[in-house]
Amino acid sequence: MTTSYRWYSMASGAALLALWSVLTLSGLVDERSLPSPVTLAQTFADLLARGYSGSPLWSHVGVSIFRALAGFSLAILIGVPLGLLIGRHKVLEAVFAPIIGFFRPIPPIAFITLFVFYFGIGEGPKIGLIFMACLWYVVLNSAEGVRNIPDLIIRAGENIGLTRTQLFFKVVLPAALPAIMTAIRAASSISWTLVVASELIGAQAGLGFMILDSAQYFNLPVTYVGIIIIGLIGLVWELAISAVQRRVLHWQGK
Amino acid sequence: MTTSYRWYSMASGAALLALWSVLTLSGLVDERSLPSPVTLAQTFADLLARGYSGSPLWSHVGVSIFRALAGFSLAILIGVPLGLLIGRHKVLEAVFAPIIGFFRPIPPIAFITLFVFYFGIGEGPKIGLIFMACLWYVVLNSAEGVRNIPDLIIRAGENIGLTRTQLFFKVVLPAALPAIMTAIRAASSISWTLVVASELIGAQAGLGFMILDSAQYFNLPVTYVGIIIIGLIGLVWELAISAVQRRVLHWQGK
Amino acid sequence: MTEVLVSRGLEKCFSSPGRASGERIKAVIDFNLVIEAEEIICIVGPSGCGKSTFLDMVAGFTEPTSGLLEIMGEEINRPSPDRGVVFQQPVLFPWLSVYDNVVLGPKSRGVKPGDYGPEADRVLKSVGLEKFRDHYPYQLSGGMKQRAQIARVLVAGPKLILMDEPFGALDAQMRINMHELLISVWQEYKPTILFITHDVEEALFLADRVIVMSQHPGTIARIYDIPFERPRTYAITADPRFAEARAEIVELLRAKPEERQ
Amino acid sequence: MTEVLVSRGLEKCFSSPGRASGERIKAVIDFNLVIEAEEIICIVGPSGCGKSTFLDMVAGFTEPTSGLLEIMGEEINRPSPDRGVVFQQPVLFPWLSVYDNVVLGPKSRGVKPGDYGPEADRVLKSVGLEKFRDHYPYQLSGGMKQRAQIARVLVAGPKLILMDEPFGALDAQMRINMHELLISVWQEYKPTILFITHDVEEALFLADRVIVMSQHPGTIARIYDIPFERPRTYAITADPRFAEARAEIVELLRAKPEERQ
Amino acid sequence: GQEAMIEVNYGYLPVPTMPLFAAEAHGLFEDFGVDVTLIKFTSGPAQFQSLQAGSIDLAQGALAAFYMASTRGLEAKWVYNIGDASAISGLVLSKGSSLESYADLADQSITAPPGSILHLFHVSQAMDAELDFDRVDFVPLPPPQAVSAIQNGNVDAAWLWEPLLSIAEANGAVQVSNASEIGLHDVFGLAAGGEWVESEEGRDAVARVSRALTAGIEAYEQDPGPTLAKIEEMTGIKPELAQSVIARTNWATVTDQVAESNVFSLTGPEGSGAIIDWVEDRALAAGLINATGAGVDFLNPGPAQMAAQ
Ligand SMILES: Nc1ncnc2c1ncn2[C@@H]1O[C@H](COP(=O)(O)OP(=O)(O)OP(=O)(O)O)[C@@H](O)[C@H]1O
Ligand SMILES: Nc1ncnc2c1ncn2[C@@H]1O[C@H](COP(=O)(O)OP(=O)(O)OP(=O)(O)O)[C@@H](O)[C@H]1O
Ligand SMILES: O=C([O-])O
Ligand SMILES: [Mg+2]
Ligand SMILES: [Mg+2]
Repeated sequence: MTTSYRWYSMASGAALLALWSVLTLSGLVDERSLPSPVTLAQTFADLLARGYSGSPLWSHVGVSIFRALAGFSLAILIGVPLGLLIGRHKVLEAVFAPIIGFFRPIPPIAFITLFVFYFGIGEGPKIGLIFMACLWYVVLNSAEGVRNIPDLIIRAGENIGLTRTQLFFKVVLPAALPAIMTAIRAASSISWTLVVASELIGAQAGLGFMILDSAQYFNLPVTYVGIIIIGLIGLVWELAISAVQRRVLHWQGK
Repeated sequence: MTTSYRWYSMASGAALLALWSVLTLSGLVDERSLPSPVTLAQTFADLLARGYSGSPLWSHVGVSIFRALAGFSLAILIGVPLGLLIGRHKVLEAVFAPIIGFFRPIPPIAFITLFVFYFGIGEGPKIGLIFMACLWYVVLNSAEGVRNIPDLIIRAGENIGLTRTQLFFKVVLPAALPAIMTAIRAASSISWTLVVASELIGAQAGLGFMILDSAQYFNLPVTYVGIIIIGLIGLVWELAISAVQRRVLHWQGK
Repeated sequence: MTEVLVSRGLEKCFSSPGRASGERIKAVIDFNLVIEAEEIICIVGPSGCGKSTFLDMVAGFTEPTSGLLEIMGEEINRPSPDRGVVFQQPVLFPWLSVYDNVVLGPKSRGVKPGDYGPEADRVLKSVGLEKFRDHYPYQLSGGMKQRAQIARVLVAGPKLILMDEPFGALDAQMRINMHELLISVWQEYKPTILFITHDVEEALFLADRVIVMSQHPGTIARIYDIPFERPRTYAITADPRFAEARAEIVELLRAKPEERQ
Repeated sequence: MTEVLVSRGLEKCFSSPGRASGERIKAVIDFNLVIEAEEIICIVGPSGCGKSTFLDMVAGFTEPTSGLLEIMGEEINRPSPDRGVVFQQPVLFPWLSVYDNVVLGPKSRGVKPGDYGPEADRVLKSVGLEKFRDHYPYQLSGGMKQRAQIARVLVAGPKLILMDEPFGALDAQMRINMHELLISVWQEYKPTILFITHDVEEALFLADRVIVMSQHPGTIARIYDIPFERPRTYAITADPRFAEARAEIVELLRAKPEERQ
Repeated sequence: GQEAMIEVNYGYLPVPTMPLFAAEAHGLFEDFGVDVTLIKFTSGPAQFQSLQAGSIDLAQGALAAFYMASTRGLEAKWVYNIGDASAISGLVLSKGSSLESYADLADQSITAPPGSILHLFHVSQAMDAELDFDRVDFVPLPPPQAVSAIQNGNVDAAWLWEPLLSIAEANGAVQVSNASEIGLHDVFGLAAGGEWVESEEGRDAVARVSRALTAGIEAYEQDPGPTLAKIEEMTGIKPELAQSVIARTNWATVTDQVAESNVFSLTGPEGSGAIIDWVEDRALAAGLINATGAGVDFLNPGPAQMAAQ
């Protein structure tokens, strides 16, 4: 956006903030229904100083990020190689098709109760849920990435005399990288989306826990602060992955 | 996939089914931990005959589909025009940027408790949750679709003498249609994913309710049957939208 | 003869995004040209010399910075089917059949089906697409798409047809076919044509006059009158005068490799 | 003279997916050709006549259905840098710099940096890319990409260079520059070249012999010896013998419009 | 009989609440002039927000849970005691646990639904064992997750009610005590939206519901079949288990609510007011609530008095 349009954004953002402040601070809207910006700031300060439910704020943030990262990383570690294999070998693709075809359309949240039943309420099922939600994206996009590599670029690799192994590591892998990065980006966003859901599984800490728990006690300001923190981290996370993507794929130009 | 590879898929599908049957029917795995295919078939027959929690099975299916469709349709109805506007007018884009930028990165599930607080447990918050999850996709993709329309095709429209209104309806809209259909497709899949989450909001019927409720008292067969039905509907839904997309966009060729 | 297009002292500047905001690039300066009715004018010139910039002003897509630009004595200030454009890329509306692409213009301008229908059939026949009227663009070859564009332009009975490297993306043989087609269309409709190309041979084969543009500044360097009689056949390419003109223009145009990178 | 490539009774069939499974398309039949060292052979022919099919067999990308195909007396059975290919599309590895694109082959074959390094510098200089060795493909123009492909092929010291419409996607002026480049590379390295093109003029300018292929069946229709001395300059295009050969081949090639759709 | 039907949204838990399901099975709600819609929840606290938002008019749960919530802003009044579930509310240990008393629970993990009576039982027992509750790792979980947590060894001990108690035992957990043995009251009943119950319609509605529930007890005694079938339909609990749970629970009638000396009394000195004092005392000491609540003002005996007439 050019600078001139930025002003419109700032104006509309400021207008919303002003409306919210006026409504809540004037008492037109009951503070118990909608906390004012001031209350949220105080709540945030309080959470920083005293934590929530016995844990400091940073540990709620940390544990949520840990869960998302763990599920996400596992999905990448397992999903990318699996996807590359499936994309290169039609037999493997056919063998895995029924499994992926069956599990992929099921919303991950549907598995929450089963995960609790089988694995209890530890970190395992939480990370497992996030892992599972990311996995199919990563597998399918990596496979698609390999499948979409132009024949010509493979031929170019053969033509300069690469062996099969060299062809895989020096041509197939880098050529599939843009698709893999797209998968990683989608998975990173899914993993953060699923963090709240995963904390429906008997969590004792985490931002998802914080907003679910505080709402139970009508502690609306904490719920709001929690949601805002989740949103901000989601945004930063996205920007970070985009930056990584741009850097890794610098050779794509803009 | 060509016919020859189909055999591999069928073989791997059959092998999984056989493994599952042998494990459960032989008693190697306790029926209470993993219901056998036979138990699931019986459970399904029973659900068909007697329903679940006082409602017939079709009404659980119907209410879930209704919620997904309602949230999804609302998101299309509001999101597509909004997206088209934003994509065409940089000022509007700038005005909406802070709102979208703030809400989009927040996982919809994070709003569950607030929705319950403000709107209770009726259909409103459930549909609202699904709507909200779909909306950003639809708005952003439609806007992107309009923005990516090649200048040349707009020029071609101007060149044959179209008025501004004609240009919008006869060129801009159809040219953005592929992007809009992509958004619709993504939103349809999101809406079904969110149905289970929405039924965390005090639902008394629906497939999500069924699997959440049955798991409470460890009625695993019902949970499994519910998950399978959700998966199958998700699959059929996807195929249907793809078919619609192919038909509407037949002019894209294959 | 009627003066279809008159350009006098025409100039077009762009503010360059990279540089200091005050600085501007002069893409076209001091462009003086009169195109007579039924003429085919070809413009050749190095990449970036301002050919498209000129054509876009004639089409009404962009406004001149200064100077006079008139079509049939009227100032040009917006796009119009009077000045139908054939783009290099096959810019058809992919969601419309060939026929609907051709009639969208007249239909939207309120022409009656009884009028535009027969006219569309006629132009489709002229460009050899009568059997493909119900095909969609994705079902056409590159050459057929360009013919459909030509039909879309012809159906409006334009005062001037603008073609910006219309056959540049086609292979050599397809290009030969398109040249013959264009010659036959011209025989039938006698339109006035402004044609931009990189291909000197193409220009020589088609044009009554070839305008060679220079770069820095982007303006007319020379105008060649091409003496061959119409209707022309490919035999003229073997004429020594053809080869001579060709060699001369190529020499004039040849850029040093460094400049072309 | 050394016989670099020998093709005798070469035939290639494809099973056509559309038709009954038994039925097969004969893409190339009875293809007899001997290419001598340092020759530049150009193949022209209508689209779909089997030019690429032949080249792909020579490259080792596909196997002949029957017949003999030998490089320096050895049967061809897989791709090798001995038969370096310059593709029409700029098939560079986009994640590697120009230099790394050029050296990937020798490096992977275990050639020592001390050997491939200077050689890569030499070929990059020959194609005029010495200043662009650290650029990535997206930063290059179309012509520069093709030059990089040529460098990648040259660095392996190939027995035969295969070029499938390498300049087909470039504009006319860029093409002229590339022709001059190719001529100068030939002067320096004297490689044997098999060159496919649609552009008759290009073929006449570059080739020692022009092979004209016919379609249905896809085989050699005629072979022209091109008498011009090397090193050639663009002046020969003004030679009447050039125009004559050109007209003759174009006439031979001209497809009826219906066949071209 | 002659007055118009009143619509009531009634939040319930999937436990064998005999009077409720008997009234539903025998059509008693209609007989008494209320059109009841039953809405299922997983725990008492799960209903707080719905009650607050007005999605439900009546919420069924433990007196203690709703009282504690009222000190945190829940605008509700306690209007009816359905029964005392102390005999079916117990402490279980995960399989193989060697714990014997609360004194051993230091540094161990225990679970209960947060803010529930079961939570308070843990607190109370710890206080009685002179164990600092801060030294216990308290894991708040909704009841079904608590069972899985016990089963998978994520926690060492849990307070559970039937039927989860039986399910946990079937899966290897060990029950060590139940609330009635220790003399703890797990009184459960109905909370109503504060404003609604002050209105004439609300008071009438609750009175009618109260009568129907009382009539349900009689209907069950005459013929348990329809009630047990209804329980299975609405909660998934098998009739045998439901029957045994019902037999171990103390059920209250309308008259009990207004009797002077009855544990279920909304007015008398030994009734609900005394339980509330006990709750407030323990909950405050343990930091479960951080303000004194409305005390006996939380009780609204109006509808019950009306029903008893
Ligand atoms: N919208 C624009 N903004 C800024 N500069 C522009 C713009 N359009 C064209 N230019 C510049 O004006 C000059 C002429 O461009 P133009 O496209 O007319 O060249 P051309 O002769 O058509 O080239 P080609 O043969 O490559 O099509 C170039 O230097 C170009 O960079
Ligand atoms: N893999 C394949 N399977 C089936 N048919 C093929 C295959 N490759 C080529 N053909 C067919 O073989 C014939 C020759 O094709 P080829 O690509 O060699 O033509 P060409 O002369 O290179 O054409 P162009 O000038 O368009 O590049 C065509 O009819 C083509 O359809
Ligand atoms: O009502 C309770 O869940 O304590
Ligand atoms: Mg141009
Ligand atoms: Mg080819």
